[in-house]
Amino acid sequence: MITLQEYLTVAALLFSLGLLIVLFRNNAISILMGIELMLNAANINFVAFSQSLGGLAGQVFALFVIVAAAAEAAVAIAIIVLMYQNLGTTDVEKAKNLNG
Amino acid sequence: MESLIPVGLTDLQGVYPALNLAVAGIVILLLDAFFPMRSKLLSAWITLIALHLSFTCGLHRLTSGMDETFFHGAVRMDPFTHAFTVIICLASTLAVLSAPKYLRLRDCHYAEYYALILFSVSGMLLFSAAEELIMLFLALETMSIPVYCLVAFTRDNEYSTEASMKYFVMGAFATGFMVYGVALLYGSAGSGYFADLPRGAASSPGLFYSGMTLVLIGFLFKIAAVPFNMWTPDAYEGAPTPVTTFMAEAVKAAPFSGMIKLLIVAFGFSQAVHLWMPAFIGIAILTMVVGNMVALVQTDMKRMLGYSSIAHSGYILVGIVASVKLNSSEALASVLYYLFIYVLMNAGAFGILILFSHKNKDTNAIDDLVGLGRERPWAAAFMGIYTLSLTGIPPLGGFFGKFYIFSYAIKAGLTPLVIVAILTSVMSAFYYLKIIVAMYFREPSDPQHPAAFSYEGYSVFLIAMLCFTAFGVIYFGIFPKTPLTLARLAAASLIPAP
Amino acid sequence: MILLRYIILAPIAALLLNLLFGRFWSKTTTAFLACGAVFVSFAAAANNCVYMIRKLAVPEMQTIFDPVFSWISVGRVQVPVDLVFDPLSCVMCLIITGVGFLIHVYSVGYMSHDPGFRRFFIYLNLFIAFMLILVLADNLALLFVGWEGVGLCSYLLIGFWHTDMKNASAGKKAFVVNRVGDLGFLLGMLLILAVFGTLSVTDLRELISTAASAMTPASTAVATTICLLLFVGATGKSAQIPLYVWLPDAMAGPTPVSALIHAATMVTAGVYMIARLHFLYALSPVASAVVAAIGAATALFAAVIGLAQNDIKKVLAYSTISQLGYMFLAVGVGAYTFGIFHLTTHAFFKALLFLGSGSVIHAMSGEQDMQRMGGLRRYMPVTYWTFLVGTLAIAGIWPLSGFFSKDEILLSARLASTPVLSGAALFAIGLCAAFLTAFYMGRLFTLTFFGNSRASEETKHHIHESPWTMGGPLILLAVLAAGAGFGLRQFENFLSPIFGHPEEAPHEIKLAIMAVSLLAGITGLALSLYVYLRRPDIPRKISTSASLLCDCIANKFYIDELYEKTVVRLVYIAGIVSHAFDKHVVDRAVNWTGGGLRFGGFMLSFFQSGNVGTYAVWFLIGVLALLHAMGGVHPPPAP
Amino acid sequence: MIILQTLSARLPDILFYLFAGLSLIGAVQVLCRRNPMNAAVSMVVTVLSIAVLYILLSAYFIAAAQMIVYAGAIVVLFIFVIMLLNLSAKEIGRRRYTLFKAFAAFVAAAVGVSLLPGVRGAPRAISEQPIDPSFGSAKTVGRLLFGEFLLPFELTSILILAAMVAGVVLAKRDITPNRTFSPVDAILDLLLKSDRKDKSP
Repeated sequence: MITLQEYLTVAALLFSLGLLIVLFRNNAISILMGIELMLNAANINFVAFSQSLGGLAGQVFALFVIVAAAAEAAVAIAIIVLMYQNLGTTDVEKAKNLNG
Repeated sequence: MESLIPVGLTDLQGVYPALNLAVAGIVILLLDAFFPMRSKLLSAWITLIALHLSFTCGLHRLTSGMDETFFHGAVRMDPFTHAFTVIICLASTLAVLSAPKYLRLRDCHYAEYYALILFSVSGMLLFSAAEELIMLFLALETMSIPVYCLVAFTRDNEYSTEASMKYFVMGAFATGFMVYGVALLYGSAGSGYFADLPRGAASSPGLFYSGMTLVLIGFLFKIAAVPFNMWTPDAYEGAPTPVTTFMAEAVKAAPFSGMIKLLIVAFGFSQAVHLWMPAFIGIAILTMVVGNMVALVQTDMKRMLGYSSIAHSGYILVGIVASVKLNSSEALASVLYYLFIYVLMNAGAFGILILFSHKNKDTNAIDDLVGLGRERPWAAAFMGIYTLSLTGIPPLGGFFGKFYIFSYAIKAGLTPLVIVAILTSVMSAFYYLKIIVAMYFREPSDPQHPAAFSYEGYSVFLIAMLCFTAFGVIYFGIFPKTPLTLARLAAASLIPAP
Repeated sequence: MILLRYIILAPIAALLLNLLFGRFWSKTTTAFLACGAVFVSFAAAANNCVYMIRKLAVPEMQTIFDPVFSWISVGRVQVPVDLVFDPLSCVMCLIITGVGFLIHVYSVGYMSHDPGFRRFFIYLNLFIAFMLILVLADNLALLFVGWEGVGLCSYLLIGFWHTDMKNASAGKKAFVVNRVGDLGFLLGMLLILAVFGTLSVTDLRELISTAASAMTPASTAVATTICLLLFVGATGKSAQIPLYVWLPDAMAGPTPVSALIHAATMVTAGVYMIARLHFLYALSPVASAVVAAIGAATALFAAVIGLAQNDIKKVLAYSTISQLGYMFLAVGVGAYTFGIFHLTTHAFFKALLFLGSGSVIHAMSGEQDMQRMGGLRRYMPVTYWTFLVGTLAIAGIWPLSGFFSKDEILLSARLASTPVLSGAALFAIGLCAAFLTAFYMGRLFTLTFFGNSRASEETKHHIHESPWTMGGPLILLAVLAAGAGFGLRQFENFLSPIFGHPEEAPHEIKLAIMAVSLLAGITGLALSLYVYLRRPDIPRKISTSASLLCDCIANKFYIDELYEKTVVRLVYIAGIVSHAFDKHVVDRAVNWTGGGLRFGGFMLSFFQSGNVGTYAVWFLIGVLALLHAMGGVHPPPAP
Repeated sequence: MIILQTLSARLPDILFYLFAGLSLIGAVQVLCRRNPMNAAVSMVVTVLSIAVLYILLSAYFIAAAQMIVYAGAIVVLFIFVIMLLNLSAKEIGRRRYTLFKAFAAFVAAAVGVSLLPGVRGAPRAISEQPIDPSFGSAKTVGRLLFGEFLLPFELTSILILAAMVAGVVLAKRDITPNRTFSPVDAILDLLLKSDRKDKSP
């Protein structure tokens, strides 16, 4: 029997995988993917709660998160392109001129 | 047949300050698309007028004590929100005033700058009005996304690109946590409305407290509390100075509104307070100590002000903790007053940096200011006022801001916290005075060729901004009554008198 | 009625204008603005005074209250900036702005060739503003702001020609001595706050008038402590024993400053403060008696020193100290009205004397030594005649104003009985001081204006009457100094809402004292005229036969040296010790702390590696810590 | 037959485990694949599996949106940029395993574990059948969007507009227009239209 807990566990695992991707990948695009996964994990939570509570608000929330994720991705892609133009790389570890 | 869109004109009027700004932003974009003018001053003026309208609307609503909800309770326009409307619009106005000449010097004076600022500010205003989690989240995104772009606005500057990248990565990372927290809170309470959240603690405390923590982390990131502060100095240093001004004030002040509201309305019941308050006290201490300590070794003023802004977040956190502990609107009012003064003095300090920025180079290093007192006594005097106020020297505004916050914190029995705050304040005097020493007492390393201070960043807008901030820091320090009265009015709507 | 804040705002506005735009306009405009602003204040104060006199019959209209704003309010501690205009502050206001205006006009002439012209007027206006804050303040905290403010202006103006090392150190001396006094004042204020919970004079008066019936010995002791602490502040500001030493040195400043600050207004702040808090002093007979005794002692002591000074301004400075002693004597024996009346008349004649001396110094090309003057009567008729009025007034010759005020003080002293000194003793001291005053003033006058000129030819060549900007104020002040005495009864009536009517003395005693004090004045003057005109050998003889005494007097009883030897030496030793401590312990500690902090900052800044991946890790550590701290991992049970 | 019956009865469970597993495998692939293109394709797998999970939760509209927006737009955008910038595996760089990375992994795992107790506290079961057949349909969600959540919905328009402007400003090489508009010229044109026309050759 699949309960809410299974869904939440999957979400938590996905979220942790997202975290790991952000931490381990140096590539800005991959980091972005990690962040998208984190948002997706949150969305699974929203939809699962929506179903279990019997209210649709959670689904609407999920929809808004998808929209926000899309907006973030658009800006992120622009920043990555700019970074490639200015710094010649998309490796975030190579961009550390600002420090201290 | 039920009406599909059961909202009326009153709802739109209710969110007028934000709506007005968004419309102005669209107008700017359209104007620029169809009538592209060489000078972008028209856009600047439209921005200023729109901000002014929202400002006056907020002020008027604040004095008239309007307190209503709109859009099915998604937003609540209460005096607390109005106060933040006023502070945010003021801060943004100051940032916009400082922008045109600097952007022209950097060859990136585009109308989009103003549109983005306006979108961001409209997000902030809705953010401070939000009564519901998803509204809060979307407003936060609307506020942040334009800023990611603004940081990289000088597009061929690698520092600014790097700053933007770091700010974005960390910002999106924090957003991920916050959304996850929102999901958990929604799951525990079954609703996104702040007022409904406490019942989540009863039904499923596990979800609730995890959610509370993650949502608060989102806020702590935005206000740059340690250890979520790492992006601040880098982003502040790399961003174009007017954008730094915007970030250090508006983008800094706005998150406090949502955080305070959430802390009091949703997490204000005693069980939750017992959990988050010690954590906040710890964070406040860390923030003050780390912010001030690292600022000591900085040589770049923008970076130093970045760390100092971290430290100031710590002081404000002290005020928030004190006001929740005392459950006193007066204490909360002192937080609002502090934010107001902070906006003024910080904007001024950045304004001076903009005033002396050159065509291809900023004047950011403290060493660049050597001899300013002799060469440009007025600018040096203004800078002196801002720095002294940031240090907290009476009778300037910064002193009273700290004084009020600390005295309420003592009243709340947070004496150890206040001791740390005062000690770190003293520490801060070292690096603020470094600026004054550089301006007045240090001899240029090469006496034959003292630094030439040309007002390349001069513009009427900027001068107006500097005069206003300097005047404000002095005037509202000596006569704190008006802002304090308004702040009390605002705070009383969140913490009703017992 | 004009709102009180405008009385203060006028000079502030003028000084701001001069400060900001002064370089763009001429000296004339600067002077016009500065003088005009003080005149505006004067007119406003006078207008309010007239308004108040009209309403005097209605008790609650006797004060004008102007709550400007609430400055600090944290919980119970409220420091509102409230201004209050009652007969007492009215008198003070009129003196400050009236005499201040005349001195401003005088300074236009006196300072006309000074490169620091604009700066001078900015300081003067600032001084007037602070002085007005001091007298108009309803709150002791605000009064203290004015108190410190006038002090600040005083140091700035003493050291006005700060290229001169001596002047700068005179400013420093005034600063240091006043710190001692201010410490007392501050302690007194804090004690008041602790005991009464308020610093508002109005509230204090109400509190005390309701509580006066329930005085216990303990509360009397508290009142005495408060009063004595405040009096320490007053001795500092008003140059009384033992803190008088700074005033003679303060004469290093420009003469109009000496007239305005060190004769007419600032130095009377102590007297004003005691009069303002008279209800408090009324609770403590001991404190009042101490005030009277110190006042009387200072009056005599300073007069004696004044006998042997040769610097014209130094004589006047000691005379000021002595006259201030009279005022303290008066307020000490409870004759507040007469104390304030003497303050008023003294403001007139002493300002007149100082300005006259300034006129003389101006004419003598900066010469201040009386032994190089003489015979100026012929060259400077206006100065001569006005100076004569001033001298007669201070000597207490009927019908000039000094006679009335001094006579009333002596009378009150005679009738008083205090726990420290009997009324008769106080009276005797006062009378002696009066005689000496007449004598040294006669000496000063004779040496300056009569006889033959002892100046060098070159100086003599330059002697000229002063311009009208200097002469005009002299004449006006002379008229005031001459005629003010006749306003005594009206003055009494005017101040009666605050101090009540003084009781009538028996007629015969009154007459007797009048006669005695007049006699003292006349004999003093006559003796000095005789000695210094006809028998100039007598002083020389005395100084040879009683050289020890004369040296003593001429060297101000070696008080400065005594202080030098004891206090200053002690402070010096303490300074050496603390310097060593500072250098070896504190400095090192500070350096280490500073270094430690910087090192800490340096280390912490390593965390800011610039690598966004590391930032994320620190972020996660924060998340982890908060999840544990805020109950995400171990949630508390549902309520 | 029995097996089939059991299977059909347990179908939602099986589907859940299948697609939950797929989504996690996809995520692990994103983490481990060095070639960004492979990572992006794995991302598509994850995103689509999540969409199926949504369908299992009877969130049909969200599932559709997830497919269209994520698989259809966002990931395509990623792939587009990867190709545009021509990011090769070399460009992505070697992975450096340092002590700090191990520490980071530990912290991330700890955070993930710390999030689990909350899950255990969630008591409610997923309802087997939706109460209302229209639950999660475009119509019901749309009603909410235009009713209770109208303001957030409108706010997303500003959000997307801002993101669009931001993207254009940052990524477009030259955003200054070739011809600029001058109000003075425009007014002159209006006033002197005939003259100018006459003068023009």
